[in-house]
Amino acid sequence: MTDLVINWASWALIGAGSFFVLVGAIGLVRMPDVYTRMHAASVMETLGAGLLLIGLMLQAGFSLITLKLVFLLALFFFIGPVVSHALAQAALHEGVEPLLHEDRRSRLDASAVNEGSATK
Amino acid sequence: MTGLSPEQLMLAAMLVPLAAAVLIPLFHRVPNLRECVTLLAAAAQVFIVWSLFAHVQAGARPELMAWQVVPGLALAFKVEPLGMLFALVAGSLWIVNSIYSIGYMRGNGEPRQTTFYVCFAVAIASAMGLAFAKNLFTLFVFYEALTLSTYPLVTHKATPEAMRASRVYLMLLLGTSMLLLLPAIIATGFLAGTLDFTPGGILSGNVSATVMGLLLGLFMFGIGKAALMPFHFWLPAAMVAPTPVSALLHAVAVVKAGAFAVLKIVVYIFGIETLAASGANWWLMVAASTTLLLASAIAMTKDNLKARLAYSTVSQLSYVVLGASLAVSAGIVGGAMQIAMHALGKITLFFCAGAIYVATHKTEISEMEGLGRKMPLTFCAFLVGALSIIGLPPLGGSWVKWWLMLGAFDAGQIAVVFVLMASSLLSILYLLPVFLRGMFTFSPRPASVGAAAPHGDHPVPDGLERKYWLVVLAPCITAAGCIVVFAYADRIAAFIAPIVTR
Amino acid sequence: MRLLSLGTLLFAFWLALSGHYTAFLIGMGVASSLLCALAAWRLKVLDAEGHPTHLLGRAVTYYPWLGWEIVKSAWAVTKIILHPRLPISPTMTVVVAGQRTTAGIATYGNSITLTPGTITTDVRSHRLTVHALVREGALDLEGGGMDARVRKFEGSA
Amino acid sequence: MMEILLNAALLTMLAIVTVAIVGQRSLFGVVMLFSIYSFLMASLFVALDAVDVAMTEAAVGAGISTVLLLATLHLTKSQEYPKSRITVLPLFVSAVVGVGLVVGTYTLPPFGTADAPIHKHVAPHFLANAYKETKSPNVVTAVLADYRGYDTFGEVTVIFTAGIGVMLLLRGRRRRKGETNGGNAS
Amino acid sequence: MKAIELHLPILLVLVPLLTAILSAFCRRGTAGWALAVIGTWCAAAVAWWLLIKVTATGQPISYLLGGWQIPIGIEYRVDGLNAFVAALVTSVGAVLMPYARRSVAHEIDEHAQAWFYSMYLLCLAGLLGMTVTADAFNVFVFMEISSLATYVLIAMGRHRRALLAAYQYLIVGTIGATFYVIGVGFLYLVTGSLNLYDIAARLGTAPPEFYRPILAGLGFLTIGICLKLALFPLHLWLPNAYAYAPTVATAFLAGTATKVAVYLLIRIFFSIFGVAFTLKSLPVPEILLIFSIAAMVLTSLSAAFETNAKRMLAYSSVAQVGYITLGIALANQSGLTGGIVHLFNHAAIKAALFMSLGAVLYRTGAVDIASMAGVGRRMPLTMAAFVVAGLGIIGVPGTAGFISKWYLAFGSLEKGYWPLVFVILASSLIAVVYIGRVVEAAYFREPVGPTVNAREAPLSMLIPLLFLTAATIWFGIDTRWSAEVASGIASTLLGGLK
Amino acid sequence: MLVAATLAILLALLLAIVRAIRGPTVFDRVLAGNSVGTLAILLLAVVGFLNGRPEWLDIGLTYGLLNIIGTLAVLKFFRHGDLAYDPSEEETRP
Amino acid sequence: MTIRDFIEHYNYFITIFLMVAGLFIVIARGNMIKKLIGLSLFQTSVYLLYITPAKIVGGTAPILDPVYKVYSNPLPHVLILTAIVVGVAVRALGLALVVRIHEAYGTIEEDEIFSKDGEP
Amino acid sequence: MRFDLIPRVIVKLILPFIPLFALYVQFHGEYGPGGGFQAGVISAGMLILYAIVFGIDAAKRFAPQSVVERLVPLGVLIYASAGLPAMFQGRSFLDYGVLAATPANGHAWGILIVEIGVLVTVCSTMIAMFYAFTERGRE
Ligand code: NA
Ligand code: NA
Repeated sequence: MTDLVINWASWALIGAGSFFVLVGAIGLVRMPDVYTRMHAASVMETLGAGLLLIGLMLQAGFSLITLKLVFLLALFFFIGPVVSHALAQAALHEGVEPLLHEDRRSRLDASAVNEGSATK
Repeated sequence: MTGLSPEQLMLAAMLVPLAAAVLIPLFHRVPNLRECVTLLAAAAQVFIVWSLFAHVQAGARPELMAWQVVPGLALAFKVEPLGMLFALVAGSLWIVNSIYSIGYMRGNGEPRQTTFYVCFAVAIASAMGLAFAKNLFTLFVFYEALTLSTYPLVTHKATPEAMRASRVYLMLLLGTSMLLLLPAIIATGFLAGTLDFTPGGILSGNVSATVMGLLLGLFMFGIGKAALMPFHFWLPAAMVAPTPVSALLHAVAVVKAGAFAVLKIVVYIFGIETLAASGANWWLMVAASTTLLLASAIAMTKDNLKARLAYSTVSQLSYVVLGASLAVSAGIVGGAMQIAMHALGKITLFFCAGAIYVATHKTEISEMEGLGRKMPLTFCAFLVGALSIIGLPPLGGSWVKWWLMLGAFDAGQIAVVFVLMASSLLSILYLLPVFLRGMFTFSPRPASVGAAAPHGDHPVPDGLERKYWLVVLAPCITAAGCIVVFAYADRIAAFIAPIVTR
Repeated sequence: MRLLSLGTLLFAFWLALSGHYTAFLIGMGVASSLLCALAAWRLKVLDAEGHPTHLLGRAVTYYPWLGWEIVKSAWAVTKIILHPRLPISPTMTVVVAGQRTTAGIATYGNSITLTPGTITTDVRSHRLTVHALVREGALDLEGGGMDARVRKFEGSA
Repeated sequence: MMEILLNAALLTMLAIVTVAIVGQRSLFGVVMLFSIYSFLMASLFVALDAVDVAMTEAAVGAGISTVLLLATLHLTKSQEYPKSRITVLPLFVSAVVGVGLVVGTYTLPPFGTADAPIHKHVAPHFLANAYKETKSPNVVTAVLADYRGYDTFGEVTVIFTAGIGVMLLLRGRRRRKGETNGGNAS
Repeated sequence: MKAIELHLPILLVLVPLLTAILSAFCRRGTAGWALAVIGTWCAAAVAWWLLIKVTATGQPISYLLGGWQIPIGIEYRVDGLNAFVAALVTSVGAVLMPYARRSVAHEIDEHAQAWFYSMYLLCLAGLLGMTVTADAFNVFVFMEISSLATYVLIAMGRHRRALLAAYQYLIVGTIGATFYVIGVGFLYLVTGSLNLYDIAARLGTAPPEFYRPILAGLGFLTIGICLKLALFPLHLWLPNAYAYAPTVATAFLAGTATKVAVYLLIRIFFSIFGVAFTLKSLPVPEILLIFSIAAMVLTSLSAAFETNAKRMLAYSSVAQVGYITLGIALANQSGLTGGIVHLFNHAAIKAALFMSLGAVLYRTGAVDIASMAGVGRRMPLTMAAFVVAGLGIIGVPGTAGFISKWYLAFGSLEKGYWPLVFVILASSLIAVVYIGRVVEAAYFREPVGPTVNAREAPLSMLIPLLFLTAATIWFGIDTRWSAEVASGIASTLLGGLK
Repeated sequence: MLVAATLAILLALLLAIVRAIRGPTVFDRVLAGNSVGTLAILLLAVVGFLNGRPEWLDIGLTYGLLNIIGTLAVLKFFRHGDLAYDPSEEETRP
Repeated sequence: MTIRDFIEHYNYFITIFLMVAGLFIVIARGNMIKKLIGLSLFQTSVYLLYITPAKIVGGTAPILDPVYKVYSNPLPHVLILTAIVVGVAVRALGLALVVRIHEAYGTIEEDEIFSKDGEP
Repeated sequence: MRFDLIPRVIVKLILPFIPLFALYVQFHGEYGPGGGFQAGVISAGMLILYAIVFGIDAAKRFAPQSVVERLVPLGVLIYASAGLPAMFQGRSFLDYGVLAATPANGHAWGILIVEIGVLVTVCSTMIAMFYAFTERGRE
């Protein structure tokens, strides 16, 4: 009975993960600029990958494989944002202007404008 | 005659000049000693070749198997009359030429004399190897060695003109030998299975008449040193070299090596009977006759004395080829005799030309009007040499014409007789004027002795022949030789004849 | 101390990876863990930043919360992506990080980036520049909810 | 069936990426696409049951190559390259090679069959005896380090050669005008 | 002694390899040089030992690496042909080594010298590995060792073009090696084996549907190797590579690298595919013949028009490779003997030529023909060596070059290709032009520039140079270790596969 | 379900490749490349289960680690134009 | 050619396409870095020529496990492992050369370099 | 506050795990995918990552260039050393059978030594190349 539940849950998680992976990839293509695409990609890397891996963990049961999946997940979890951050930072540094609906970077104080790193 | 065996003499004949070539550079800084080495070696050489001659005449046929390079390809030596004759000529004339060279080189203050003597000695050694070659491969090795060792001599002056001439010299000689002679040798080896010089030839029964003709063409034109037209121009081009070199080329070794190779190949590779039977010799006769007449005609147009002599050589060499092409024994004897006779005659002429150049720095015949009265000995020697070449008795050259005529009749080639006569006439026309101009003045202007020469030269001083006695002595010796050999011609003929009459 | 704890952690990692528990391999595991811990020490990464043992306890509560945040925002971004008109309103803003330590600031910045819809683009002193997919996301962050959570995780609140 | 499909899908993507690389003129774009190419290739190797190869390809393609290419891009300060003229010769040569390959491969056994000659000779010995003879269940490791250990020795030597070579080329002092700095070559 | 004899085949490769490794630890150029001398001379001793042993017994020596039986493991198999090539390669290196010290010290920065020697030794080890191995894939590995080392050696030249040449060679060489791998792949796919002799045996029984893969394999192997051996028109990488590489590298590579590639071609044509398959039912020999002739004539002409003496010799090398492949294409006793013996003769001759240019470079700093004016009088022995070796290239009788041409011409006649004789000799004649140009400049022009004060090359350079020059003459007269051995090899190659 | 996951990942891969090809900026390509890496790891994991050999997650971990190094190298490169740039140098500057 | 033939040899066709494309880049492009990448593509695709036939459908990786009976052929894997390493060695050396060429010539375009050196 | 704070903190966190993973790959090469080469690349990757985040000088302090450059040949030497003992016993080069009491054990040891040789050479070569390339730009 528990096996069955776990199995179903696992399939559900894998299915959901696949869905989010696909959504992220669609976003990657649909979004208008690099920054917004990053948000889409992060859907893929966080929720998509996370659910998929958790689903696989349930498949694997309590074994070393599960532990390896955990490591993989941890890797995504720690490194994913670092890469995204570095990417955004580098893009801004290179002068790739984001398409902005609103720029609130100067909201804390006026002097911060010059300090901001968005423009060269 | 000596305690040395024929084999040892033969080895000595090749090694003595080589040893001289090694020793000469050691005395680079002491010219007198250096020339001593040359002269000693040359004197030894004369002794050696005549000693060897004595053995050969007595019937000895010494052999030397030096080395088998690869199966079927050996450096081997054997003395037979034809080679002995060539060795005699080259070995004897070396000393004469050396004496003359010393006078010439010093008289002109030429640079690079050491190189000159070294190359000369190597050339003599190569000529000896060539003369004693037992097979085509050995012949070819020394043929090329001769080309290469004389190349530096031709470039001696190192002027742009000399460079150009030496390029022609090298490319033509190497070119013909590698593109025509070597394929012929390879084909011969392939077809006959051997390269040894064999009495009666090695091709008989192995090849068709067509191939025989083709091979003959490859051989005859491939031996560029025989200067068969159109591969003759290296010879006039090489005239830029100093006169001793010209003498070496025309008389002592180079062209004689070509003529010798022609005879040797016809006699020992083709075999005169085989050649005559195949009929392949016919076109060679035509080619030789053409060269003969055409070169004589060109010689007449040359004002430069050495150029004229050069074309004369081209023409005279064709006598040898013509003799060979007759493919009868008298022709061969005549050709062989021509090697010796022409050598003596032509070396005389060149020595004279060089003497004139050393004494007066004149090269053009038109400049020499009246010079004969300043240098009577020189011009007399010139006359003797010229008459020998023309073929008048009592000079050595006359026998050549005799034997060739005989050969032409034997072969039934009456046309050749007329060619020979025409050529004699032509040679009179281009050689005698030189003497005449020297002795007599034909210029419309009163060009008295001591007056300005036509080209504004300084007046020719007196006592030239005393001052440059070395360069005058040499032609006198050789001119005397021309007369002496007339008496010995029958012995030469007797010596050669056995190779073609078995 | 950190060396030892890192060594132990690494050895645990080894055991988890290995799956072949022969004496040789376990020995190698011990040696390797020690070697790596020493290397880490020589690389000078064994400090509070690089090996934050003290945060371990509070991580148990923080990360599940963050996970739920990720799910919520991911769903929000998904809806936007799949929406035919792609209703985005990209906004850039600056938020103040109230954490004391660099590890805390890094955790905050990372958490912002981890939640789909917002990315930390720059860290200057205690100010984080953030790019948000929609304006609401930026405003949420400006509200400081997550900042407080991270401060609590760090132990400064 | 899934195996074949996966294989075909990855191959197709590889082809797409390759076409993109041919056309790409931004060198960074090329480098990124090349890195993607390596990842796809590595995944394909996994799909083809060549796990060691996959791991190596990933390590090389995604790791070393990218870093070295980037370093080179930086040192040569090049980002874009000019449009090349289209010449017939390269197309012709490539086409000839392609035809040769098609000729060569077309009569080979189809994909995935077990009765190809390579599965009948030599390889069965490895699979049957590797564990017995070398105590290594990973037959690839056994063959690599033992049966064909000499090849691997050569391979290490290749790396060594390349390493010394790169150092010889780059460690020396730069020969440039006005250079006073002797460089840090010892 | 017995213990060493057992390991001769592997020692041949291992000795240079280990000395290369040790040399990489060194920082001093002298230490590197000492190791290079040890490595090369030991390898040469081993190679000659092997050659003598193999020719004495007539049996190939097999060495099973790792003790694994074939075709499971990798085998070294030394027979007359590859022992001959190994002896040739190591001998060139051995003669070059005393010369190398001054030359390398002159051309390579002090800090790089030990690594340079390491590269040289790796190149040597790679070439030897390619030579003695009987494993198709192992050939590739060692091919790459030698190639990578070669690229670096070339790039060490002082002129910036050396870098470009090295890059171009890297591209071409890698394409060649990859083609080779493709070819090996095809053979592997149809036989399941990598051992050359096992492949040869299994090719005989391959089913007919594998005919086309085998054909493709042959094609890719041939093109790949021909890229490496710089067969016209795949030679474009070579002239610059040889012209701008450091002298020692050029002399070594010119003497050895293309030779080993030629060896490989012979091995593949004759030992794997067999005369029956390659040379009778396919127009391979005819195609090879055409390209060989083109190489002999066209690249000789290129050499004749070249102004840089090193480049000139490089073009000449391409032409000479044409002679060797011509011998392969003739595929009869005399022709193959000629090809193999030219492999040997050209190695000695060309190494001597490049070494004499290197000595000139050492003293005057330039080897443009124009700048070599008068050098013959300043460096008489060096240039005398050049002239003699030049005569060898021309193929003047009495030099080693003549022997090769003699056999090749004979082979052509045996095959009935008599016009080929003229082509062979015409190409020699072009050699007269290019050698003559250097000779003219060196002897008959007045010295200019640095030549005016140049002295004769140092003894350490001169002695190896004169030694090789003497070898040029020696092997033109005594052919027991060249033509005789080559002839035996040729009959083995032809005889075993009738 | 694993098959479905595989298909989804393959499709996602295709889309990521499209982005990598279309660019337009370098950063789009970097992003796409990073996504391809992530997807490849997921694919490995899923295929491992599909083929019954999930031990190969080691390969995935390797991919992950190297992907990071590669991507960070690219970004470092863009941020500082130099892989060897040392941040501490920045600090010591006035 | 039937569709079945095509599918059965699909691996080969794509492999050949990749090789040809790589070779084309090497020959046709003048940028030295691009050339090297083309060379790498060419080499990498050759790996497939070996790895593809090693696969047996229904088999698994050649890591022995009592559960499985059919394994893919390990020998090509080993060969290609070596080839990959060789490939990366060549690439590294090539790139080092490109760096030096850039220092010497100021460009890495072959056309420009040839025009600077005044010869093809 | 230093630059690049987020990468620095996170890289510090995961850095020690990378070489451990590499060593895991190294020593489990007989059981799973990977071996000396992959381990070498991964551990070199660690140092490159470190250099990227913390600067090349810090990396060189940890792994001095001269040491790294000497490790390159050392690895090859280690490899060869696994093959030499057999030669002294009259067996072929690289016959590992002599390394232990039973041939199979000997082969296992041989593989281990050989893989270590590969690791050393690969890792040091990659780092040396990285150093060489990066220092070229900084002169
Ligand atoms: Na985010
Ligand atoms: Na492994």
